Amino acid sequence: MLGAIILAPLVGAAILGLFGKRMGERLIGLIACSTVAVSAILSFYLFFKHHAELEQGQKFYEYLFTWISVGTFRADASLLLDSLSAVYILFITFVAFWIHVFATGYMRGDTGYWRFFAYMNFFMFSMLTLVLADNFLMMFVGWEGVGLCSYLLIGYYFTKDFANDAAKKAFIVNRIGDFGFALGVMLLFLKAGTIFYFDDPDRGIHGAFSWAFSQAHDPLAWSAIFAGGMTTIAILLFVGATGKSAQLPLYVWLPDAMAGPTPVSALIHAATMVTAGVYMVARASSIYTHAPTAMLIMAVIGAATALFAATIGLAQWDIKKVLAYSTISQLGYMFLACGVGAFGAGIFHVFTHAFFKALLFLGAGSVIIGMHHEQDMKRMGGLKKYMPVTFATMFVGWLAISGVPFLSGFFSKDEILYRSFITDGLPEPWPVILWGVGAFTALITAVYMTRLMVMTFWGKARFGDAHDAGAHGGHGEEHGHGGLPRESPRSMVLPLVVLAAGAIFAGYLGVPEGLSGGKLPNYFEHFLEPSIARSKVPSGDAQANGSPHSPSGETTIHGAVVQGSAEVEDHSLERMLTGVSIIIALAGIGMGWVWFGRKPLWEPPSLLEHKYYVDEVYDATVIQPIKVGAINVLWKFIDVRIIDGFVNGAGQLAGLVGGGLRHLQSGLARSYVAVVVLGALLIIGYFVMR
Amino acid sequence: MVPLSWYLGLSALLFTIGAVGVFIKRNAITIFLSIELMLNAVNLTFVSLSGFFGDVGGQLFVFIVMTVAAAEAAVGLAIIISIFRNRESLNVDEVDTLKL
Amino acid sequence: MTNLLLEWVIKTIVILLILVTAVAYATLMERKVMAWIQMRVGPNRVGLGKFRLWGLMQPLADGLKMIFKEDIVPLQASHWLYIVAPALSLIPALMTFIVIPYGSQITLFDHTIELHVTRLNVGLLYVLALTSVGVYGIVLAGWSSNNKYSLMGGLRSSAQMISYELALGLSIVSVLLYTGTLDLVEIVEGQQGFHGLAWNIFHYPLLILVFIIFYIASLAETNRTPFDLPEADSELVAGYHTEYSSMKFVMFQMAEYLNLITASSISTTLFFGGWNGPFVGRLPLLGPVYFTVKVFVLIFLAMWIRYTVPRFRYDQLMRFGWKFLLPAAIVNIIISSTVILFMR
Amino acid sequence: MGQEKVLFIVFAVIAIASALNILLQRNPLYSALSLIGTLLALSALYVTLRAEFIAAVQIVVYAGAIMVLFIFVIMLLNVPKDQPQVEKQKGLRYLAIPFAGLMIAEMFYVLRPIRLSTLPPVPSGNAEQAVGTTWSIGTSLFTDYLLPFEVTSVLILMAVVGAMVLARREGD
Repeated sequence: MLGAIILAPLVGAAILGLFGKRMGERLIGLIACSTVAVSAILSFYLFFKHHAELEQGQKFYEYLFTWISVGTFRADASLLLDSLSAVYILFITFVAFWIHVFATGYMRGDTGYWRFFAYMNFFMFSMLTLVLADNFLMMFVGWEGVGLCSYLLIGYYFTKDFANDAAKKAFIVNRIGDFGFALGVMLLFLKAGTIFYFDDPDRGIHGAFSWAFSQAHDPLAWSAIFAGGMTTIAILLFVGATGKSAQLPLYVWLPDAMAGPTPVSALIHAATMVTAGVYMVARASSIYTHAPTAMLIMAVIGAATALFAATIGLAQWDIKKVLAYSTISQLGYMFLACGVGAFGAGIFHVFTHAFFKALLFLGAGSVIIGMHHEQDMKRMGGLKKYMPVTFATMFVGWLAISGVPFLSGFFSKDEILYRSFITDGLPEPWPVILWGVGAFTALITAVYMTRLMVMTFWGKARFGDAHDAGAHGGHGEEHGHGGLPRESPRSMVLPLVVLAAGAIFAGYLGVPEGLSGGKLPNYFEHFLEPSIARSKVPSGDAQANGSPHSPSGETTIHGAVVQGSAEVEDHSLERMLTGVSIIIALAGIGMGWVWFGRKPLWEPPSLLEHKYYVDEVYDATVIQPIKVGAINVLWKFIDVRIIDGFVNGAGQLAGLVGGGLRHLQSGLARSYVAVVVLGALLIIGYFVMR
Repeated sequence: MVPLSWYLGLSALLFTIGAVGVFIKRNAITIFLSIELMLNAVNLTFVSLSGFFGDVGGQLFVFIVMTVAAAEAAVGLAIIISIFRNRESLNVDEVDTLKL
Repeated sequence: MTNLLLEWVIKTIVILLILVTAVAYATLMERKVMAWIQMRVGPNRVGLGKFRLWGLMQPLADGLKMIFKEDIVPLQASHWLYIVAPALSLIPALMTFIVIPYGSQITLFDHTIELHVTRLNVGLLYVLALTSVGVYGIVLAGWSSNNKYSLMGGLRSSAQMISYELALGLSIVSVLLYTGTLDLVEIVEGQQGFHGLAWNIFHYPLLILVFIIFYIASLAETNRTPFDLPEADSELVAGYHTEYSSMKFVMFQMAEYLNLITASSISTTLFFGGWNGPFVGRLPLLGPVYFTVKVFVLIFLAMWIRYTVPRFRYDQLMRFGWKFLLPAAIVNIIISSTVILFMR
Repeated sequence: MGQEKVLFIVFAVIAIASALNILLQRNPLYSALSLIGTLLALSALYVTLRAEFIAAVQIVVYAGAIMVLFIFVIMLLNVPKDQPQVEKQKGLRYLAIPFAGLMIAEMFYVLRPIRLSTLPPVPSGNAEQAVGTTWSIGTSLFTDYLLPFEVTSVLILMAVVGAMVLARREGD
């Protein structure tokens, strides 16, 4: 069954890749959507059939074949379904299905229709492999597969230079992260002797996580990073996550990745692939909980990324770029959650974010199509009356991401902020700092999202006026005459509505107990508990009993004890912080509304508009030195002198030897016979004389 | 009865004659014939050992050698024909450029 | 031991004499059949003194004539091969007969005599081996004459024989599948029952197809019209025996008719019950009679075909052999083995 | 001297004489005919070794098919006699003698200790199934040696295709 889930999209990809060129658009769309639908239906079926067992922590394996077995190293092609991967495949296949549906409309008339859907299906295969793998090497296969698909789809418009450049940038930056990931897996194997996640007695497999549990906690110290132990593994894996999930300092590829078609941005660069890093960190939570240094670094980087990207997002004019920075920022929140030990909250945010960010991207795609391929917000405005459904659904997404109460984003973001405030895994004063950064970021988030909405849907219509956009004048003339904006076709609107519903209601699966007073069970986190390691107090062994900092029983994510004490806990702190969050969100929206409602074309500080000049800094500090070194050292010295010298020398040597040996190869059959006979005689003679 | 060693000795002689033929003849067809002679000498060894040891395997081997010889003759003669077409000669000492 | 040897010698000599006589009268028969088919009378003059005897003495006269002809060896011919070639073509044709049974057994002077010279457990393979060796006479005759027509005849002959030998051998395989033995004596004995009429061709009706393939292939093997390209007189003068005269020519002619007789005998043995016929169990002497009659019926069939069907063109001949006869034989094997599989 | 030994010597002499004749003849056709002589003599020797099937197949396949093919090609090419006789390595001709001597010496040295002189008795009662009969060869061929048999058929197929490709003229 699990095999069928990952294979269905692969079959679709194979069919489309091999025969798609001769198919019609309807058939291609049908195949692409139906294979993903198969995966989705199977995922839901498995989930509802087994959710009780999954909640108990049972794991379902599906062994396909032994992939590599060398010495003690073993890697199986085998799949694992536990509560974590179950959650992932549910929302991946669900969101992906609707994005596929959306794409059938969005890509209409494109010459590479079949190619697009072949890549998309292959992406689904890779992503599901990543999620369902039961060892790190299989995960790495999926990891690289999604990277490949990302590359292919970013560079989908391969006739355009900027798309190719963006694709290459994404690939190369990801390569840095992947290298870290691979090193981490190798080190893990070296230390643990296995790359499987869990024990599986049926196959006689020892899991890396049970090894991790048997180890002592690393100390919270810089030296631990370089000690080659658990912390080093965790840091290396986190390097991989920063690449894939676009965290500082490797986030630079994601904004450029918007060069791909919008459904790609929605599926790969918002909802699924970029959250693979969070998935991996949550999956390896047993390792992270033993490496507090890595947790601290992860939390700080997450928070920093969130703030950093949010501020850049304030100053972008391209509607997709705004969303891209927003994605980076939200990913930062997720890592912040993981870093403070709230893995469940992080995954919950992944889950809700998948809905509202996919919704926002698809809405943006709908706007772009409606505007006849215009992405610049300067040339939008007043679209509300032209695209009512798009507006309505994006409105939902806007409120959800801004943290307006009772929408999905509110619950998950609030949970993260609360957890970072009360975390006991980090030394003082980090929890407060992290909470502060997170809260401030929430404010900025609300502001820039309001800016986006205001510039796009409210105010004066700025399209059709070619002289308005200054530098983009020529651009406007090309596209500006396509007539008035109009609402998108039904195949695009329907996914928007479905995802909007998701953005509203997804949050109710995981309402924090503090808010509901325990009336509503936090179903989501209970479900995830068995798959995620418990965050541990670094100083003591009082793992099971709450923590001194926490007024709440939910300070740690672990199960039984928390439940036992939860009922008597006081939720006042949590409720107070929630109130602060609500105020922040409403304040952000209000600020944005007032400011940008009045001056929608307000020029932001150039530092922000140029993204803190990070690309320029990277160019100067990393790329130029590499280029200079490559040209002067690698090319002109090593390649020309040494390697070519070796190659040419080898060639000349071979020429010399051949010149000598040529006389043996006379072409005269009889001399060959003479040699053969001589050899035979010698061999027989050897055996005779022996 | 005829001792086994007589058969094997005859086989050895025939094989040597075949080998000498490959050595000293220059006509490609004659060389080919000498090779066939060597194959037959080996066949004789197989058949005689098969007979004396009462094991049918040797004769099966001969059977297969014959089919291989047939295949070899087909390909070999085709090569000889195409060489002759190109060079008007069957002298192996003239065909030494390692190409047609 | 000596008794047995004596028996062999006597049987061999008798067979040889009978065969030579049969060949002689086969030529006469050929001329008569040809004449009748062409609405003529044919040779009817040569008799004993005043008795014409429907020209029965014609073969004798022909033989005498040929013996007294001048024996020519071309100057540029490869002398030794030129002389050996006719013998090479005659001897295998004669040798075939030692394995063909022409009767069950008769008692003569208190001595039971098996009516076949010898029995081999690979009898049929022996026949095939001799058939395939028989081509050398023709090929070498063609080559040694140092005459382009002869050479062409020899080349055509060797190609034709290799091609049709495959169909011949493969069609026999179907028969072997039914009989389960290579021994000709056993094959004939297997066809005894039902008053001597349990012939293979009645017993296994599928063998009719096999027989047709076999007969066509053996006509080609014996270089009979419509497969007489090696001696096609309109193209190659007289083919491989253009240069031959006198007794050497006679030997080629004899070999040709002997091959025809052999092919007919094998057909009889394999398909038509050999010496079997009604009452042969009670009266063993009937065996050779039945056998002879059957053989001559088949020979008549060959002559009938010869004077009815035009000659193939060379490429048609090859195409027919490789693209029709051979596949047909293979299909037959498949069908036969399937049938046998279900019969058991 | 027993009957078998006489037979052996007769056929052995024929075989060796024919084999030597292959080398002595200048015309490949005569060489080919000599080889046929060797083949026939060997076939007779096979019969003395109770390998009737192989003996018959030897004639059918070797003498009847392979050698006919050789002769066909020799006649088809019909190489003119006045060809220049280029010989690029004259030394080989003289090297052949010591090599041959050494080879024979070695082989007879190996054969020296072999003492076996009687064929195993034919199992009474089932002479049909003794080693060397069609039955025994067919049975082994289609049971124990089925794979080699099938592989051989593939080999022949390849040879047929190869021969076709090699021998056809350009543009045929």
